[in-house]
Amino acid sequence: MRTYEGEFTIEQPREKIWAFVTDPHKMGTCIPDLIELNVESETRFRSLVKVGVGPVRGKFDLTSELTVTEPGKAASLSIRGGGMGSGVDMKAQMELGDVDGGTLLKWRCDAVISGPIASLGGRLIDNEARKITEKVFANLKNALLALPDEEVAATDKTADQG
Amino acid sequence: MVFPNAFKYEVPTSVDEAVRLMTEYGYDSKVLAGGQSLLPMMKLRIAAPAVLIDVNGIQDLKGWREADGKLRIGALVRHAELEHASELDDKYPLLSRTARWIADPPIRNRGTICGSLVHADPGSDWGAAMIALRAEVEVQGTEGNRLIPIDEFFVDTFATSLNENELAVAVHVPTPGGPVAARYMKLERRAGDFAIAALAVHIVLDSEGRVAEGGIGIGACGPIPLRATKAEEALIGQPITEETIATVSRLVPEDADPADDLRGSAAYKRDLLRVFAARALREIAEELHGRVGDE
Amino acid sequence: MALPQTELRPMGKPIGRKEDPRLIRGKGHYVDDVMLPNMLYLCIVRSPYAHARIRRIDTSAALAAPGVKLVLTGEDLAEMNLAWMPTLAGDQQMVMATGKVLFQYQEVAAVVAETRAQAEDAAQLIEVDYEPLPVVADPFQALEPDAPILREDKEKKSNHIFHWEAGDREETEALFRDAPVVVKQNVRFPRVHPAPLEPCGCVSDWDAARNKLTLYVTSQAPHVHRTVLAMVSGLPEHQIHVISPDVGGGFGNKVPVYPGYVIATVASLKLGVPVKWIETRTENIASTHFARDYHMTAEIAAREDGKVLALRVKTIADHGAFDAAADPSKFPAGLFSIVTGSYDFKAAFVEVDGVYTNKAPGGVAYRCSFRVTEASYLIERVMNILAQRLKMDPAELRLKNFIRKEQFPYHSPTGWVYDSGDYEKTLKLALERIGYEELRKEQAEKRARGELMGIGISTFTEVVGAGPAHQFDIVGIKMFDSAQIRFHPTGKVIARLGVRHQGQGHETTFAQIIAEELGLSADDVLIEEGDTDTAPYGLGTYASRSTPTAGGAAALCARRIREKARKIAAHLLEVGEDDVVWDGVAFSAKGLPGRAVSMKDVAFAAYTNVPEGMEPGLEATYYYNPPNLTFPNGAYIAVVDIDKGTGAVKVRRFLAVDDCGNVINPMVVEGQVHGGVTEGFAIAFMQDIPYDADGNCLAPNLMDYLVPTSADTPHWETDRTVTPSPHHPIGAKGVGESPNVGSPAAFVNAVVDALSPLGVEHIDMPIFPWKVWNILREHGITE
Amino acid sequence: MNIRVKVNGRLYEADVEPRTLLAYFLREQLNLTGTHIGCDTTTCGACTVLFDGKPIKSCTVLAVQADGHEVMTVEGLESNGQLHPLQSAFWEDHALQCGYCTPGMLMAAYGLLQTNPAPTDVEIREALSGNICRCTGYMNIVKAVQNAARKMAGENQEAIEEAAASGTSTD
Repeated sequence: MRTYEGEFTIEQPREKIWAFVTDPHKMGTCIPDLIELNVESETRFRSLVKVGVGPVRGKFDLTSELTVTEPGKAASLSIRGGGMGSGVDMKAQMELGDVDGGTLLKWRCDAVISGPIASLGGRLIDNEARKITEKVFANLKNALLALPDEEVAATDKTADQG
Repeated sequence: MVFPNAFKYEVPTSVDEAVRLMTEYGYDSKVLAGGQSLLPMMKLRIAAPAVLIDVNGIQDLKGWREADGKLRIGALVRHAELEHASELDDKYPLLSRTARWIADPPIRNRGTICGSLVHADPGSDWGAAMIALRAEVEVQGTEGNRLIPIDEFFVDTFATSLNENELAVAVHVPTPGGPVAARYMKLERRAGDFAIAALAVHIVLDSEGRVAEGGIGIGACGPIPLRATKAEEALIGQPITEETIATVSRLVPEDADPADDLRGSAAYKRDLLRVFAARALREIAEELHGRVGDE
Repeated sequence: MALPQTELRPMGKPIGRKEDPRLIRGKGHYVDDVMLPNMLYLCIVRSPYAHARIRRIDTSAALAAPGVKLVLTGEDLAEMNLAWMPTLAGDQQMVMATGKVLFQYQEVAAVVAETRAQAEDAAQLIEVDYEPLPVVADPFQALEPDAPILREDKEKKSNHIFHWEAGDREETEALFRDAPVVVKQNVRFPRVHPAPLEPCGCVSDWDAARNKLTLYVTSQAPHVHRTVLAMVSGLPEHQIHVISPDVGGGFGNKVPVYPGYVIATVASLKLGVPVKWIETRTENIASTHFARDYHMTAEIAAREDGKVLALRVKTIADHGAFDAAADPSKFPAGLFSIVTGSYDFKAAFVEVDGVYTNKAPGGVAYRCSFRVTEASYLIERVMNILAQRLKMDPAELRLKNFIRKEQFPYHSPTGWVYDSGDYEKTLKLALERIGYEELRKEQAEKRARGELMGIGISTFTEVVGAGPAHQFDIVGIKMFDSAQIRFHPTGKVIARLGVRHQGQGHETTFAQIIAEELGLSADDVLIEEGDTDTAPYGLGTYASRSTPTAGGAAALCARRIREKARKIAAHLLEVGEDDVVWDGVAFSAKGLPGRAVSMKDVAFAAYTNVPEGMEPGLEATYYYNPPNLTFPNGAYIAVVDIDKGTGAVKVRRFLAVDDCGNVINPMVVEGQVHGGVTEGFAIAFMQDIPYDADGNCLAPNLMDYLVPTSADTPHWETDRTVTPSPHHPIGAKGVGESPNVGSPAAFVNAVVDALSPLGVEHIDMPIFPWKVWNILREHGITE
Repeated sequence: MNIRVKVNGRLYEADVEPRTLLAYFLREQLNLTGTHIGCDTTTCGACTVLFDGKPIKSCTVLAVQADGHEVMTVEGLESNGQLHPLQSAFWEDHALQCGYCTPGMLMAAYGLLQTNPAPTDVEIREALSGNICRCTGYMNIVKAVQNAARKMAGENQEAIEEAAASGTSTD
């Protein structure tokens, strides 16, 4: 098992971030090199992903399941699937916290890669798995940063109304 | 798996045609030169390009020539050709010294220098050597040719700064302007294996016996082949004395970025680089001066 | 053509091999060379997970793919009651997974298609939905009370497979209590793989019209394979014809029956055409059987003068997902109890516990008689540690403790009866030939200069040639072996044996034995093995057993023929049977010089002119049940230099002095020693199959499972002593495995010897440069 | 795709799928099964053949790439029913056991002796380092290559002497 982790702060309210990360339509698009996204339910999405490290090229078919651990605060995303005769199992945990001027998102991902890719790519798989995971959260961060303020307002409003 | 996936096979006879095909097929295609890295990956089906563009029939990519202060090595020059090109040993000793360490003789008869560079395996022997030589990779795309300095060529593991439709057509190695010596140092787990760590050292002396050009390339100790920048700075302009050797060899590992793996710990690999640097410089000094300088 | 072997009395001569002319022309006939009309190809889908439940397998896309004729899963086999098969160790093993997978690369589904490429294409289209389960990759973790239970098919609620012990616990404990010196060491013998150059494979050909299954298979034991196949498939044994054609090396890897053979056979039975399955190298290393993986702890109790008293050994044996060890039924830990080696211990007590883990099943005896390598390595390692503690020369310690020549037959404290040996003579020859004293002087000088040089000795004793049938059986079949010899009328011979060589040169050496016994030349004798329809039943070639068992059978079978020949000779010579003298090449009449008939004359007469009342023809079959095992031994010495900068070890010299009893063909014996020492060298310095905590096999191919090349391999020196086996018909003992058994300890002892001034007593194999560097670094030694 | 390839001096025309590896083409389409396959990572060298005179691993070249080229396999070593000196040396010196690596080993050694007729032991070991043997420990292989080199030098010498005797130029 490989563990990767990181954190970043977004100048947005926690509720809004929470709404984003628990929305399969939105979270799904943060997966890098996405070919196809199929949202199967409010907590479940299936994605076809292009995997490419130089000549190593193939597709991974991944099913992701979102679980809320603590509403508004902590959720986990389990990603399972595979391709090229190999298996991928990841459990990403996200925790939101209020900080000055925004929200701190801490993430930690335990990844298990099984099969020929793990066996053959001993020299590089760790680097790649880390990069892909980091890219998911970099994409998430960028997507959150790019959230339009109107929507913030709208979301806030919706929240207020509720 | 022992059979590659089915693919479309294209055999261009000119660079232009190859570039056109690469443009047409884009991401789905891979260029096949020596094939000694690509085909094994295809056999295991961890690489599965839809189109193979076999450039082996392009005459322009064969052979080497010296011109304009450079040795231009065509993209189809095989490792074994440089290994046995004794006529190049005087001016470009690092070429045969590196070539003989690559994989094994049958693979060297087929694999190419440029193919190896473009494959961009961090353990690539040529990567470290070309860094030491301050080579440039000549690439051709639809917009024409450009030269990519080797330091800008490697981007990441298996990734180069080539555009998707650019073909590496040659590698250029500067012709040295003085007495030259070089060493390629490598430790393997088994003959023909990728390096545990490798170091390429290329030295050109000035008229006073000081290092005019000093290139040190590090292999298998990072996501890409690396340059020992600090060590080079400490080397250039100096005579090769015990003191220089001590300083330079101590600095070499500072630019390395190795990882712990089955081949050994990062600390071990760093120390190997230090040992290699000292051994290489000592041998070079003995070759150029008959002994290590005592200044 | 070159190298005709026409000389008579060929025993002991270095004659050229009879199998070579076809092999050097590329005209060998290996399993993958079998090309039959309408043949289809099988590709196996394997699990990427080491432990996972299978929720669903979708084969629809694969079935629709071009060229696909059949797709099989574990469920399909379960319907036929073939999802599981027995292992040679009495366990059962999944042919294809049902319910869950237990190791990475386990067989999950199979595709049969018109071409190999199509089968591989379709295999990629099979979708398996796995639910990963917690992985147990470490045998100690497997024994923890809270460890997940891997084998749900077993009644037992733990991952423990067996406990086995030998020797006398109480006497051993008593000796340890009072011993002035005790040394103890944990030693791991890494997980290695025989990796013969030809991977395993088969062509299974069911002919419905003839009601016969022909299985061409990479088999070291074709008769056993046929019996197991009959038991598994329910096909009557006489309708199964197993042919083991040329075999490209085995080293134990080709003893077991693998799932691929069964799947190919099921496919052929279903489709009515031949089906070929050839495993890839990755499949070979990652799924067919590994060897060793023993975690051992040894203690020696000794007197201060170095005389050993008792040995105590505890071992955890990692068998992977299924106990598929190729061990005789009564010996779950093989012949590991040979661990007292060449030394006269008063008492010993040995325990072994087998454990299941989520790793590939095994383990086979890799160029070894059932765990003898682990035992030899262990004792040779700890004897060296004892010498080091007592500051004694390791040669001197050995000489002090050897079983003496006059003690044979020697009853070992763990129950073996050693047949013969002269350990002192063998070691002394080795010491003299290597120049031991000079080397020690050189080492002292080098140490003074800070250089690292080491000398390692291993004086091992093996136990091979299983076996006496009352003690040894495999799946109930007694371990004897057989030969059948038939004279043709013109005096030429065909001999068929129940063993199956894989490079050992039986076509030559058994021809030499038979020719020697019958007064012929080796060229007069054709040896045929590997065909169950023609050869007499035998247990196969492994465990260095061919010469001790089939070699004995060949000699005794020839003697049986000679007895009949004597009667015919008497008839031809017109003398009484008692007046016939056999001089090794001809029969002559006693006291009548010049009156002689050759075996050729006798053979002709057997078909044309037999005495009245005698059955015509000249042939015999002999099933040889050896009275005891044989005990080859040797003294090996390695000399190494260590590069302080890199930690790399260079083997400067290596001498192997072997005593394998009488030698049939010294050239072949020397070749066996060269090859075996090279494998020992690889094990000492390069080989391991590591798994990560997720159960990923990290060395599943020849890029990471390191096999030495010509450029890595040192120069080997050989010599020998000859102490014939007193009970073997030709006094031979077998040699194929000695160099692999005896050499790892010599290499490791040499490296440890080089580092001993630093207080180093042990380094686990494989000794990669980084391990040595770590030690040097710890002690502040650097270049 | 149609290819024309000369194998052991004989021209073959064949239709091959582009993904067919040369080793499989030789074995399964031309029935030249002397070329063996022992791994899937271009490591073992059992499939070594000469490609335009140089040893290569035929499991890592596409059959279509042989179009217009010359290939020599172990089956091409013998000429006029006479074993090549390398073959007879391997036999004499017990340089093979199971025989599986032997064809590749012979071709790699052949390639070496073409360019280096009198190699040292170290040069032989280096030249054969892409060919794995699991049986012999290489000792007798090195010995056999030396033996063959001597035989071939002797043959050349004989040829020179014969030519000299018959008055023709050997230039």
